[in-house]
Amino acid sequence: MARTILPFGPQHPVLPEPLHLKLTIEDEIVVEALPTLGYVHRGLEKLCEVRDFNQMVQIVERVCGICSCLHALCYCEGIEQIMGVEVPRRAKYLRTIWGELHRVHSHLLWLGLFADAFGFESLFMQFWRVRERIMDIMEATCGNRVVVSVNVVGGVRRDLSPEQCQWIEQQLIISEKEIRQLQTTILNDYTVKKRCCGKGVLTKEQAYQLGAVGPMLRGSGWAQDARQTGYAAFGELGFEPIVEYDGDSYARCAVRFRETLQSFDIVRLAIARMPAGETAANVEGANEDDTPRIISGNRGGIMQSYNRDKHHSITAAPPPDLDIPAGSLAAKVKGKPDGEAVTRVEQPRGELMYYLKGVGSKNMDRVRIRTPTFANIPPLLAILPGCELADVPVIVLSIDPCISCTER
Amino acid sequence: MLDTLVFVTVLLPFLVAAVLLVLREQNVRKVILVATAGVLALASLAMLRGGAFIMSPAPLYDTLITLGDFVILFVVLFVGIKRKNQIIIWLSVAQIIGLIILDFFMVKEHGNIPAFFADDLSLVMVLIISIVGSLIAVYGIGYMKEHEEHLHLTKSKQPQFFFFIVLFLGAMNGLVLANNLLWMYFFWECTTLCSFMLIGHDDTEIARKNAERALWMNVLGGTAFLFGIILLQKVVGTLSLQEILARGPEFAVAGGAILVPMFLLVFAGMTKAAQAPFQSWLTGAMVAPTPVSALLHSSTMVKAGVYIIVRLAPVYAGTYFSNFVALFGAFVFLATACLAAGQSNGKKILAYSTISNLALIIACAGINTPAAITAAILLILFHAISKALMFLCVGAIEQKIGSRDIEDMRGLFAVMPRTALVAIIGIMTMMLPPFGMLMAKWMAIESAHGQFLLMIMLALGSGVTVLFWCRWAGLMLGTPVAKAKPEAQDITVRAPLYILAGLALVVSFFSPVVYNSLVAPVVKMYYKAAPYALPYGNFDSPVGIFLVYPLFLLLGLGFYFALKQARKVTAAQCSQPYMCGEQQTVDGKPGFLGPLGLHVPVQSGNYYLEQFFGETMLSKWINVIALAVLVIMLFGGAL
Amino acid sequence: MITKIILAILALVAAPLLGALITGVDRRITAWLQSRYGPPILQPIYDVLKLLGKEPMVTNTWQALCAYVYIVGAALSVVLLFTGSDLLLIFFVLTVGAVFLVMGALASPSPYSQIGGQRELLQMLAYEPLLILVFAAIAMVTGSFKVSAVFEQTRPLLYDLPLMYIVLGYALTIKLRKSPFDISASAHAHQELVRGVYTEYSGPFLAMIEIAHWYEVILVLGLCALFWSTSVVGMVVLVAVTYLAEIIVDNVTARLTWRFMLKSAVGMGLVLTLVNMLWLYAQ
Amino acid sequence: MLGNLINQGRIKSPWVVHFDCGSCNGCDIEVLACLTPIYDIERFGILNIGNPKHADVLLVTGTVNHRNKHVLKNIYDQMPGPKAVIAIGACGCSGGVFREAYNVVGGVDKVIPVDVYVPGCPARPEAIIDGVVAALEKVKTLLGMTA
Amino acid sequence: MLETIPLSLDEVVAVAKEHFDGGWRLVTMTAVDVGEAGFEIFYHYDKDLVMKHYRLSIPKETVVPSISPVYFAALLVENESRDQFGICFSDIVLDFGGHLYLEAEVRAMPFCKVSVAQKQS
Amino acid sequence: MFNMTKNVVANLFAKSSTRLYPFAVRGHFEGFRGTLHINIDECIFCRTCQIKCPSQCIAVDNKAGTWTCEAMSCVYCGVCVDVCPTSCLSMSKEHRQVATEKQTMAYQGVPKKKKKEAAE
Repeated sequence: MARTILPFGPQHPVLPEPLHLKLTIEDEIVVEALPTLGYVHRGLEKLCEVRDFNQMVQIVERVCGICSCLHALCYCEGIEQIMGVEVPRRAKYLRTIWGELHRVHSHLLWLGLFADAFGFESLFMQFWRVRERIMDIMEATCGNRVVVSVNVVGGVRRDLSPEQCQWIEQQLIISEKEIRQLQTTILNDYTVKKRCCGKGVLTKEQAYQLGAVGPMLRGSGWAQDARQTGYAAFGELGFEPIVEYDGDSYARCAVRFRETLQSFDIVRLAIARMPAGETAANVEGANEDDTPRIISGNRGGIMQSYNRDKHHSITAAPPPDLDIPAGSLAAKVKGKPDGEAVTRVEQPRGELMYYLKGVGSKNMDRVRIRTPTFANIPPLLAILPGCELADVPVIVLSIDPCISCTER
Repeated sequence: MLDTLVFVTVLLPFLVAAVLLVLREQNVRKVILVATAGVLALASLAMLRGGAFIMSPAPLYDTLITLGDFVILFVVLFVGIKRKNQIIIWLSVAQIIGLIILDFFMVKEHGNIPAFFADDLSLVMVLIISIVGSLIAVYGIGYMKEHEEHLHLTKSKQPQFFFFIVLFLGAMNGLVLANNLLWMYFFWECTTLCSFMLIGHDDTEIARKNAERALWMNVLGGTAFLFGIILLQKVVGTLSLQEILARGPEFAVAGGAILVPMFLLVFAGMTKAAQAPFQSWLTGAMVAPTPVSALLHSSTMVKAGVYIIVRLAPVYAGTYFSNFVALFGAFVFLATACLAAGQSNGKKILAYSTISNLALIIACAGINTPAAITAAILLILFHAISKALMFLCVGAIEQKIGSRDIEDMRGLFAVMPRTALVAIIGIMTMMLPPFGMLMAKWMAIESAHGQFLLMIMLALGSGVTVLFWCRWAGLMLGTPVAKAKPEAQDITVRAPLYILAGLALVVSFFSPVVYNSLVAPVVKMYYKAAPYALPYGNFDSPVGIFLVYPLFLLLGLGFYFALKQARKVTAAQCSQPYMCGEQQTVDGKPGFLGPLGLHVPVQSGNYYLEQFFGETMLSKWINVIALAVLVIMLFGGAL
Repeated sequence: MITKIILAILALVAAPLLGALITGVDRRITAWLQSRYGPPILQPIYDVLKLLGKEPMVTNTWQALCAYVYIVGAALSVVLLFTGSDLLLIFFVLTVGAVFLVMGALASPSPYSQIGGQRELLQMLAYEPLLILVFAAIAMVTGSFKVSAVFEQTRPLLYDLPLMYIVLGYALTIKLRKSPFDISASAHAHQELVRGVYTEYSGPFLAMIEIAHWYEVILVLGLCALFWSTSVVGMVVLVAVTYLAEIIVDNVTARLTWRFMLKSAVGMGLVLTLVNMLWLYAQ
Repeated sequence: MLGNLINQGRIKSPWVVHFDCGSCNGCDIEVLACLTPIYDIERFGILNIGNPKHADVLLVTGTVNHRNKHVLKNIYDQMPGPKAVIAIGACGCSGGVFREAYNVVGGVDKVIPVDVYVPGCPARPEAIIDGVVAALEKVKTLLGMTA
Repeated sequence: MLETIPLSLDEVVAVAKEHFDGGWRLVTMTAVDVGEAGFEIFYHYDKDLVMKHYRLSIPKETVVPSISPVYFAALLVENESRDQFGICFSDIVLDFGGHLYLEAEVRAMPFCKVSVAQKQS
Repeated sequence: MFNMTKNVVANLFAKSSTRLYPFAVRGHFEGFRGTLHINIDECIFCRTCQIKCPSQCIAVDNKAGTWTCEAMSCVYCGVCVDVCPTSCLSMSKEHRQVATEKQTMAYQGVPKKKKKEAAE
């Protein structure tokens, strides 16, 4: 039987990102798939050795431009855990809101790209049109469309005014209506189902054994979502993961579609329950008091000695409340991180894990990022063989690959 | 004069063959072969000039023929016993008994029937056999030399090989010129025997096995032929083909009894033309050296099968039986085209495509209108030229690259540009307008118009045909090298290639002339109507029009212009192929930088659509359906 | 004869321009359907002009040859259509172009172009029988394969062959590579094959292919027009409606796989043809 | 005359190919967003063609690293002239925030000549449109066309 | 503070097998350079959102048995550690040989502290 | 299919959603982090922005009184604006214009003597 060897990527219009797959196909049936990574590898974990731990927030945001907010969130939670910082409640809710908005925009983006992967261009256009509303919300509330830079160690940098909250809710209502119009198409259209159902089936056992995470795992019937661990405000909001049971591309699509709608509800709930906090103006007031919101380790010699005294008790007890100035969105962070922490948050693509290690200097000793796509690549390699070439984009996209996450 | 010509075309090859069998000197053999080829070609042309004729040789020959019949049958029986093949034994015994009955009890007045008779159909066949066949025989000289070098034979088997090849040419000429069906039967069995011996020529395990299969299937056909003529003798009372044809219309009206012998003869033709369910012998025969495949198994011997079917078409015209022949042909056309699409072995593709085209000819015979018969005759002619060309190309390629798999012919243009070009010309003449094959196919499809079932199968079949030809032609071009060095080749190999390629183009160009002088008379003779008018040399009928010369002119001009443009491209404008940005050429082999930093040379494969065109799966169904159609045909005929 | 020559020249010159405009309108309407503003109507012409000005780049010289033969085949088939020639002949001449397009694609070692070529062959395998069947059905009604015979009809073919018109539409979707059958090459390149059969053609050679595509659009629409041969208004309306439907279908379907295409094209085509023929016999 | 028409075509029909050269996806997604209804760069005749052999403009996002630098060069080499390169985002322009990382070579201009720099992190779709327009202006001056 | 369970070199595969059979998911592995003392490799397992962390301390240039035959998913992270720290794993299912991410021109083992010192100097 | 048909036909008759940038520019949102500006007269050359900048694209020379920023490396995080003690840094709402050459923002100011220690 004649075989064709196809270099799939790194420059390929279906993959917005450089990933190279050496596909061996027979009559368009994939018999072997071998990946090459490293086209996006920058080595940014290493940058923790030359940037201080506050600057690393901006660096880890740029691990991935789609879910930047959640990277920063995960990192900050880790540092806060090491340093024993209690984040203001309102900041937790704000983190939740922005995190979920990121999930919405990421899922809409994915739904569009997925539609494009099976050649449904107009559906791609429609999803991305809706997505622009979410991008507008980001831009209006965070100051940037994609990399929002709102998280800092100890809290958040921006606040939402009541008017903004109202406006967000309006936008969400419109968006939700528009998305629901597309629901029948993406979930029930004959041609779409023809292209998704039964493609790239990952069984329940496989999903667990191969370490799948996120919608990949939930699409195979496991109700596991890192949001259940209650990071940010999820502990107070209550959360039920969305599960589908077929394990194919369609199931993963359905999970993401339903999660999008679920995230709308979470955002609404979070806005409704958000504890009253002070406006951003007050925070700036804090600035005038010469108590900068971010206290980095990069201060004078006194600070350092102070920190050296304190670092034993970092994880011992909940920190005293007085670290949080009333009405502030960010806790004062004093000292330098010393200790280890593992934190997890649920990115749009799945569970994101950070391992952080500080040794009491302004630079972190080790930042280890395990991104969801990194975990989802082994399952991808397992489900690719046996599919048709035309289904390769569908299956590759069904894990929602984020190569820049994977390689960092 | 006529005597001489018939002698030259029929008997001379037998004599030359005998000489070749004992001759062991290479160069003398070469001279004799080339001379024989020349004489044959000239004789056939002279015969064409002479036109239709009837001839009875001395009665002595009748006796010789009868003797020859028995000799062949006993040889077959001997083979059957030696190989312990029950089928062959029983079939040859049946034939011996049948022949005894026929020869000694039924046919009393030997010699009353003219032995030879020729009309334009026969003459077209003689032309094909004598010109195309001779070219192949010449090609055989260079081919066999290299072939035996490959096999490292201690003792050359060429005398035996050329004995059968040249013998076959005579037998084939005799077959198409025969009027007495007993004579035809003798030549028929002759070709069977030649085919058997030549398939088994290399004497490998598989060759012996396939030769045996070919033998039993053809002996089955021979048996059908014999009993066909026995019945014919019984029903009609004569074995003169000419008389049967002349009285054709009255049989057609009468129907009934005549159709059973007709069925048997047509059945014999189908086995010879390797129609389903007997296609396996022809694909098996591809183990033989390529000149054999070209000569016996594509351009001439298998044509004997369709010749008899087309020949008898006027007899069964307008019957229920004829419709079934058409249906059968169309079905096999589609089915074997699909089988061809599923192959990567070049010779197997050619084999299946041969069967497919023969089936199309049979379908035309079954449609049985003047236009259809025109199509059939033109198909026989053009197919013989183009297919012989293709076979010879594959043979030459195989000797150079050591494979007959079309996957290995990727980028052949870089290795052997001349042969590759000739092969591409061959493929183009097989499938594109304005060349003869396609024109004939156009006639076939238009003549089928109104019979929708036929139409559907022809439509699907021609789609599949384009699929497998086109990808073959395309992949030979796939080379990054801008200019390639021409390959060295023996003149006896190259000349036939060039002459055949030239013939394919020129004869296509003169297709209106061919039609006017060769086809129209015979069609008019039997069907009392000419299907096409030829305004400005274009084929015109109420049903459709085929613009031969405008197409030649415009497409030719376009091609010339394209060629001129292509010549402008310089080597500097050549870039590496698109490989998603990872392209990398190592040692002149394009490829890409793959995982682990390794260079991966390009590798592409055609689609063989195992799912749709898988040989084992499909063959089973095809055989069942074909057999069913045959059975219905028989009972339809019996009714 | 003179009229035929004039028609031929008209076909040669006007057809690609009209085809370009139709392609431009197609892109504009597609944009509207997707709630976009869309490119100028003349965009296809700009594209081709630009491509003509690009540096020629090939992987081997065969591609240049094949691109030009492709356009010759396409142009010639339009000329034949306009001069009222034989339908099957038009089809076969069209095949010449298509075959050379594929050969050019196969002439490059790039796997994308190779697979594109293979897929294009499969597309041909799907639409060719359908077209022949449509032509056969037309011949059933008119008694001849000649285009001129269609124009001698007193009532539109659509009355007799409504289902065959659907079959024709099916075949044309495949021929024009519109979604859901943009399998061998996609107009917008977000496809697993990049540009499939076009991948290795570039610059002026791609321009030739684009122009050939314009000819094909006209040919295709001309074939549709045959179904309402009795009045010019009828033709225009039929063609416009058909093309609009084609664009909408293009926008509301996902790309399907070639396996599905083969099965459905042959299956659908045969069933519709048989039903239509039975109906014709019943009449 | 034909030359003028062709130049007209060059201005009206810049087909782009996008190569993600180690970007964080932010800019990539913004490039894709340009295609969508809100921005619709097809208004300018721009098609995201995906194949360097058909493209006139190369949009590069992201930092160049040691593995993808030859890919970038390969893609650039495969574009038939005349062609332009637009570096998008801080990373594409200079290496951005990752300049000091061990596997980063730097901006796109370390490997291929860049015609237009589009700053931003990530660059807004509007900025990308500006970038293409600027590239076209540059082409216009090169062709000696008056605006 | 991160609660970790110490692990010795010869237990690595057995522990992995035990967790695999027990329905645990391998979250990832983390390698950390602890200077003179060598490397620490963490094995993070997860079951129903409960995590277990195993800490394997090894001197430099120890060959660690790969758990990729048990957990296929470990292949990427083991190759990554090979790239970044030069930790050799025996019997990786698919061994990229230190070139998962890195080209030859990048200095080997960028994450090791020694190499940092070299780079800065 | 039919659902999508409804959708696309509705689009056909509705106004297109395209913003005709650059012919029609939509207003910017409040608080968008666009181009970085410095009021060099207010700058005390304390180097806080240089130290805090995650991208390290700002270079301040307190002796010569220069403030330079590699505009092409700026990641628009706004940290420098937040930390600037004199609020001389600001971000306008327009995105930075594209350029055909790499740009560096370089400002010459008068170094303020008394704040010099603070910067260190």
